[in-house]
Amino acid sequence: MLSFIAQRVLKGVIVLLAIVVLNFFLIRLAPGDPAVVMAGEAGASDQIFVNQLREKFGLDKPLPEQLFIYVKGVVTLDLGFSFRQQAPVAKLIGERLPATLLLTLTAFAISLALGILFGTFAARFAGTFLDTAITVFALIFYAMPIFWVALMGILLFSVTMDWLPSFGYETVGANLTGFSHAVDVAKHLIMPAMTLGLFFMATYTRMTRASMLEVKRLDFVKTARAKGLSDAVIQRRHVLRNALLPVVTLAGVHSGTLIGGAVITETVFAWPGIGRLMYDALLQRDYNLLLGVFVICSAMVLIFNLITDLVYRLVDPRIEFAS
Amino acid sequence: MKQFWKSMLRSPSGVIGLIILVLAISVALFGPMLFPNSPWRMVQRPFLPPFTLSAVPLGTDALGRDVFAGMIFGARVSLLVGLVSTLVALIVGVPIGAMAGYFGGRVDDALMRFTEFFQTIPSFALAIVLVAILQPSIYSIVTSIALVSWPPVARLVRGEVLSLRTREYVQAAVVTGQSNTWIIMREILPNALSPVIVLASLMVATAILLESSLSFLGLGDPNLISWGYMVGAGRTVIRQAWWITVFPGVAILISVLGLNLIGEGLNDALNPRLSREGR
Amino acid sequence: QEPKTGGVINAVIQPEPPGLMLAMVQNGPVQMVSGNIFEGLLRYSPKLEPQPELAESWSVSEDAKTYTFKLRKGVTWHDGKPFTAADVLFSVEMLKQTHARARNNLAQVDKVEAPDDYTVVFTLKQPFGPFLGIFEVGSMPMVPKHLYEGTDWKTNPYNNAPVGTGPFMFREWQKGSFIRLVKNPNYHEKGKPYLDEIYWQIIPDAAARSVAYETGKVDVLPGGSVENFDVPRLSKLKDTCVTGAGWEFFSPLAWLWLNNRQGPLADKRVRQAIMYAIDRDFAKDVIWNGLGKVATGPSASTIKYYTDDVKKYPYDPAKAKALLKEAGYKGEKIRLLPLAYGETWQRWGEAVKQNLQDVGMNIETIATDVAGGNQKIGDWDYDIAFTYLYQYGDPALGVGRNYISSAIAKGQMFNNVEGYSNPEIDKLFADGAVATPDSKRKEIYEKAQKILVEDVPVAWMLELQFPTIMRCKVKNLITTGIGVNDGFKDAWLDK
Amino acid sequence: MTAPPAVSIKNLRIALPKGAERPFAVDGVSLDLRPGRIVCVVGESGSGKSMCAHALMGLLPDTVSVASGEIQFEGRDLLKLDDDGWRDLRGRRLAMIFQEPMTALNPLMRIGDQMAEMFEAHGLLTPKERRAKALSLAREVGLPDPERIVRAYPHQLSGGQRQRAMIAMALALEPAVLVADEPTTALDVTTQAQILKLIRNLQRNRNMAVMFITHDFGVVADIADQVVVLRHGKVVEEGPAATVFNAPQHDYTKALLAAVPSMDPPAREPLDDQARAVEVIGLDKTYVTSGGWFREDRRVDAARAVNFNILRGETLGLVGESGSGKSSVARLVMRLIEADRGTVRIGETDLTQLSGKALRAERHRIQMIFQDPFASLNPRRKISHIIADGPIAAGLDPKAAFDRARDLLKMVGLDAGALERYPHEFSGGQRQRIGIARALALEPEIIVADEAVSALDVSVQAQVLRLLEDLKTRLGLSMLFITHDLRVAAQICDRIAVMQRGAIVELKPTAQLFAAPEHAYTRELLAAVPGRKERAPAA
Ligand SMILES: Nc1ncnc2c1ncn2[C@@H]1O[C@H](COP(=O)(O)OP(=O)(O)OP(=O)(O)O)[C@@H](O)[C@H]1O
Ligand SMILES: Nc1ncnc2c1ncn2[C@@H]1O[C@H](COP(=O)(O)OP(=O)(O)OP(=O)(O)O)[C@@H](O)[C@H]1O
Ligand SMILES: [Mg+2]
Ligand SMILES: [Mg+2]
Ligand code: NI
Repeated sequence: MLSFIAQRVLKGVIVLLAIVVLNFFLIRLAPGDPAVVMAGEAGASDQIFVNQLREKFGLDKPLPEQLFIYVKGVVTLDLGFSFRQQAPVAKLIGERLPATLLLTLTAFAISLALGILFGTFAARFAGTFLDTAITVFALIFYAMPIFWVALMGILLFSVTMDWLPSFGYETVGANLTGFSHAVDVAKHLIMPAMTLGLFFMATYTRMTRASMLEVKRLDFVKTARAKGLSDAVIQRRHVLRNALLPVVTLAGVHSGTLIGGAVITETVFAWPGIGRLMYDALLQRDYNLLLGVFVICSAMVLIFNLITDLVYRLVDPRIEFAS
Repeated sequence: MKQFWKSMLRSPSGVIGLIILVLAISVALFGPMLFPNSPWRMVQRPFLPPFTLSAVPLGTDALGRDVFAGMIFGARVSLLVGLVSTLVALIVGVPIGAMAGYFGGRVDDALMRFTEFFQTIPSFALAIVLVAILQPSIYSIVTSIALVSWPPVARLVRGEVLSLRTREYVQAAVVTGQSNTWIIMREILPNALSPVIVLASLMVATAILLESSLSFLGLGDPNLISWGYMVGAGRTVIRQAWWITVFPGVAILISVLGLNLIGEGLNDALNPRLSREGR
Repeated sequence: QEPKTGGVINAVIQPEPPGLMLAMVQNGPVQMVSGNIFEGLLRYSPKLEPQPELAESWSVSEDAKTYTFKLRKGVTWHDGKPFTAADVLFSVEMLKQTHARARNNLAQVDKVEAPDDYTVVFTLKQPFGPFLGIFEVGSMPMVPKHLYEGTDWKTNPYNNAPVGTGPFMFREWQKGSFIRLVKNPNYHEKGKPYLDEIYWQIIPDAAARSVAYETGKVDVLPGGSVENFDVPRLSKLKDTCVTGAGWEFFSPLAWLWLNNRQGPLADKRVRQAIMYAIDRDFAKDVIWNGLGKVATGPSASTIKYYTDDVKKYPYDPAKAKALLKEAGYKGEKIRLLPLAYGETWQRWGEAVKQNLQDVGMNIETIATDVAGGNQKIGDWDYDIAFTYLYQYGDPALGVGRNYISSAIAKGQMFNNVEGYSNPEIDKLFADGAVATPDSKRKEIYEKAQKILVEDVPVAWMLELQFPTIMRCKVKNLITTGIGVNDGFKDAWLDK
Repeated sequence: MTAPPAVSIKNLRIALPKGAERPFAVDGVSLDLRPGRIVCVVGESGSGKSMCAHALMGLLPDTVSVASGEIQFEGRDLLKLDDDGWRDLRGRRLAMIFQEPMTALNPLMRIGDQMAEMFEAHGLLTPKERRAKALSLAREVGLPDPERIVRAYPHQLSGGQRQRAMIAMALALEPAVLVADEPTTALDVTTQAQILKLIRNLQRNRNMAVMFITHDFGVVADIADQVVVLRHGKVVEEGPAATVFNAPQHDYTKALLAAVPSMDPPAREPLDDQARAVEVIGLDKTYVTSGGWFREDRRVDAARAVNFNILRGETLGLVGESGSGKSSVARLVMRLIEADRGTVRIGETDLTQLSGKALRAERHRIQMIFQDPFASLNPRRKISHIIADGPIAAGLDPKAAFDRARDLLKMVGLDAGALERYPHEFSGGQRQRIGIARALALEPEIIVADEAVSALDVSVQAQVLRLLEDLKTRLGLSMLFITHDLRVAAQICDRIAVMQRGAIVELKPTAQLFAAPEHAYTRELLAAVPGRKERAPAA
């Protein structure tokens, strides 16, 4: 078990390093650099200014040396310094990570919970009108661009009904603490998490449905019926448990898509997460920050994957850990 | 083949999906011939509501451009992006998956690490960066979408090939002296294709959405009108001119829905086991 | 009406500033927030007349080469240390190294001296007409010497918690969410500021910003924070006041860079054709919702020595076509680079493209983000490119830099990137900056405007106006020609 | 008769959905199950055996429905029961064992828990008592180390152990009726013999009525009190076992019995003077399943110093239990997998030394017939291609190849129309003939047949065996014939090699092996062949 984790972590680190190197070069292919951006924003750009900035950002060094410096930093868990924001990248990401984790985990939970629920129903009533209705319902959210759903949500729930706040992470200046703060954050969280979660719900609904139908055909379900077990028990204990395994693993693999989807959600809802940070960093060519976000996002995906894998392995006795 | 169409036509979702797709494609193909108005031309006063003038049935946008013309030309770009990027993703993913599954061992290991690598980077984020770097254009958009969407194909194909490789008819081909290429092309891939086709139909849908999301972030091709562009452009004025976003939004919704329904139908048609046996 | 004290204002800031140390970073949002924390020696009325801020009074010598400022007494930094002439000297030295615009503005300064703690004397190499126009907070913010002297400015911890003399003090910055400023109780103007706190809310999406205003979450939308298409709707909301004031000092002027160096655009007739081909009234009425003004030439009408007695370019596609034909334009591809500042600019890019296509030009839009666009412009890798620039009140500060041939320098983007070179213009601007008296300057600059408009080195589009939208209960928000960037020290809430 | 029937099926008709091969899966079947007696239902694949069993348990698939008839049990007609009624009876009064021990258990639940579910389903006992009961049941069905096994997961058990666990479950609530649908088909002969004995004993002890479904007449002979023969959903013969075996009335029964291969090997000409077609020297093969970086590798010795040769025109049988390495040897000989050590020589060519193109060029000399007639033909290729692909790849002109395909089809007893059809349009037996035609298309010297008839019904099996025998003599082929069925081996092989755990433990001419087995393992195998005690009907 431990060695399994160690092995995965090691592999993960290698993947991360590869990502660092690839992205390092990728990002630098883009026209423009942070000095150009900042000079532009300052409304002044003489050569001294731009050169000053370049030197400050370490961009005057040859590319391989920059890469070496960066990778050396990453290996020692130092993600570098964002010169634009005048702060260490790790700190900037650290400030935003909780918000993103909250958003993505909630969305992940919503999409899985609803997806499994709907998928189970659809499978139970496969071929009936209910099945079609559920599938279409789930698909509608899937078929609408996330930003569009978000926009509609804001119009409906913030503007028209005034139930939910339309932006941010908490009520600014309210200085709430304890429970009322949690409620406040939850209110801000509902719409972004729903928007993101409902989009992914369709995938899980479909997967759960297919998986349930697949498992239902298996012999051991017949055995369970031959025992005289009630339908509910069969569904829950024999069908659902077996059907969920592939769904959960796939969900882990999909986490990358989920985290990517957060970029848009965070933009529309002004959610102070790292998706936004990434997009801003990209536009501003804040190389270190952008790379840092990529590393962290990828690490998050790897961790999601590892967790779902661990769950899978804990639940499925067929896969054994070496001791 | 006949049987395939039969079962496809038996599933209601498949039929609805097919109708939608055929409609969308014919709009994309023939629409611009019937309505040769450039969607960029400012033809009327801005923010003209729909259904008021028959010349611009769906109203005009913020610059007084014909929303209807935009819808028709947009179909072309949206579908093209969806289809082409899926095609490219298949061209990349299928061979990688097939080789990994067929040759196994080190080849498999190397190719799968490579695939994993692409799956680990959050896909939309990668797409954004790629488009930004290559500078937005229809080519860079298609490339980026394809680049982030091939890994699932490779994985799926690999899985299928892995199981097909041990099939007796494949071994029969080996012992009758067929070459590896021949075996992959003739014996394995045709039998691995049904789930790939299902996946591909969904990928087209996802690609259309991805393109619209990129457009939303201002990373669309500025020389081509697409539904995603229209929604993105209209969203800032949604409060005063709902029609600019709603019509193309509905178009995306319906096409994506249609493609998903086709996927569903294909699934039923290509996996007769599931549909016929009941419980 | 008597100002009332107390209250909190929520304003929108977009995009999130990269820092708040005005001496180190100067982009729009930084100025907007830091204008409350830092102060300059002067501020400027809507008519751009200098007004006291940290300097109580000032005088100019006979030969127009010596400027003496008397500083206000009893001013303290937020940490309690007194503000003195030493701080001014230090600021000048620091800004020369960190603030590109200040460096240019101070180029004419021979020396700066402080005869006593409350007097500063600037001696110029030669007379410089616009000299009194460079002391606003964004152009020359005062920096606390005691916190910066002898430190590494780049990594000084006070960059993240700036200390100024302004009416508000920095309190808190939740990255991605908000910046919080609180009242400076020891502010040197007694009774001010009136507000207790200011929250600058960071909301990245324009649509979300207007929703935030509508739902009452923010009270002030500074110019440019919502898309223009939304302005009329928001203006009609209950208790909403709109003002276009506060941009006089900057006078943003939008134009198209035309690459004079190569291809069809090297021909003056083609450039003139472009002026005729573009429907600028349409752009003003439809894209900018009637805000702003069609530009007549290189100077905005709010700038000194402006004249409209120049060649006029009304919308005239037929004439444009004729000129193109005359110039022998044969459909060569022309690349158009729009500005990646949001929907308004994108729409404008599309409209211009359409206008130019209508007269037979073969236009291809090049998509790129801000960074890519700046790089392309700086590298002269474009044919037509959108831009808008501030003019800073005087043609010597904000106008000449775009047309004189000595300002042609590859890799930079706010100088003469179009590559226009005309010795006559060079001379006129050189003379104009140092000429005295005013009437002489006026004559020189009017002449320059005439020549430029005839030559069309760039295609001037609109004098922009970015309306500030706020609740009517917010009073006295904009009192100077620097607008919101000048801080909220006069603002109060009518509860 | 003796006791009154526990279950009485009367005139049962089960309708198949539209488009099925026949309208009724079961068409007017009547039969009685009596306490303490075993009724064997026999018949070929698709004859409706499973349908009867499932109808009795109320477990028919959704797509089929009972058209008419009744099933009387304890004074009730089961077909009129509602869901709750069924649930109450299932497990408690009626129990069932399924064919596939590998898949009939939930892979995520411990064996003991799955047993305990039996009580839980009917609200009996406390959880603690249930566990205790599960343990004693495990002991009763002879599971080794029951304490450990009740805590194990299905994948940790062998097939026989799983089937025992299934039986324990079925017996938990002492049902009146036990339905066993081919419970031993997936097991080795030796394991099968044990399970049959177990069922027989338990049934005697508890006086259960048993419906035992099988297609294997050997098993019937071992276990049945009463026999029911089904064909196309109809009962064609019914009676006490002895009567049916010794004096079958219906032609179909007679044919079925006749098709059962005898255990007496026919006399065969010695072939000593022939040249060697295949020579296998010292083959070793160990499968190493990589355990990843930190896990130990799993190693299985599938072939250990395997030596044998096959003379021209000879058939060498390779027999042994599941997992003994038979298929591995076949694949090694075919060069489908690489040997760790050893040589395979075909004539004078050393196959193990070749690779790539050279190997491909030699492949035509040794061809293979596969076990599964459904999996061995590419569903997406026409028969003409399936047969002609090999010759075309070997360089034959396509037209000639197709002509040869036509001839071959004729040779294996199919008409030329088959060429243009797809595999799914053929029955299992026909497909196996196509597979044979494919193997012959390359005019090989040697044929390797890995369980080539195991998946076929007895009657079809007999036909295919005859065909192979016939082709072999006509074309002068050598054959490596792999089977787990000693009866089949007896009929077709000149010599037989017995494999156990990767090694050949005994290799002798067939008659000798059957008459005087030397190795203990061989003797065990021979003893376990079902139906040995009964006099095999005359062939
Ligand atoms: N779920 C089903 N839907 C439709 N037809 C079915 C289904 N299951 C079985 N059949 C058909 O019903 C008939 C009887 O099938 P059944 O399973 O009872 O045969 P069997 O005698 O048990 O055969 P085997 O020995 O292969 O198990 C066959 O023709 C079969 O094709
Ligand atoms: N590809 C493989 N990788 C690892 N182990 C394998 C592989 N193929 C077979 N084995 C193992 O090798 C042993 C011999 O397998 P093989 O298939 O040769 O047996 P067999 O005698 O043909 O059995 P059966 O009668 O079930 O077909 C078994 O324990 C099996 O689990
Ligand atoms: Mg059966
Ligand atoms: Mg085998
Ligand atoms: Ni077909």
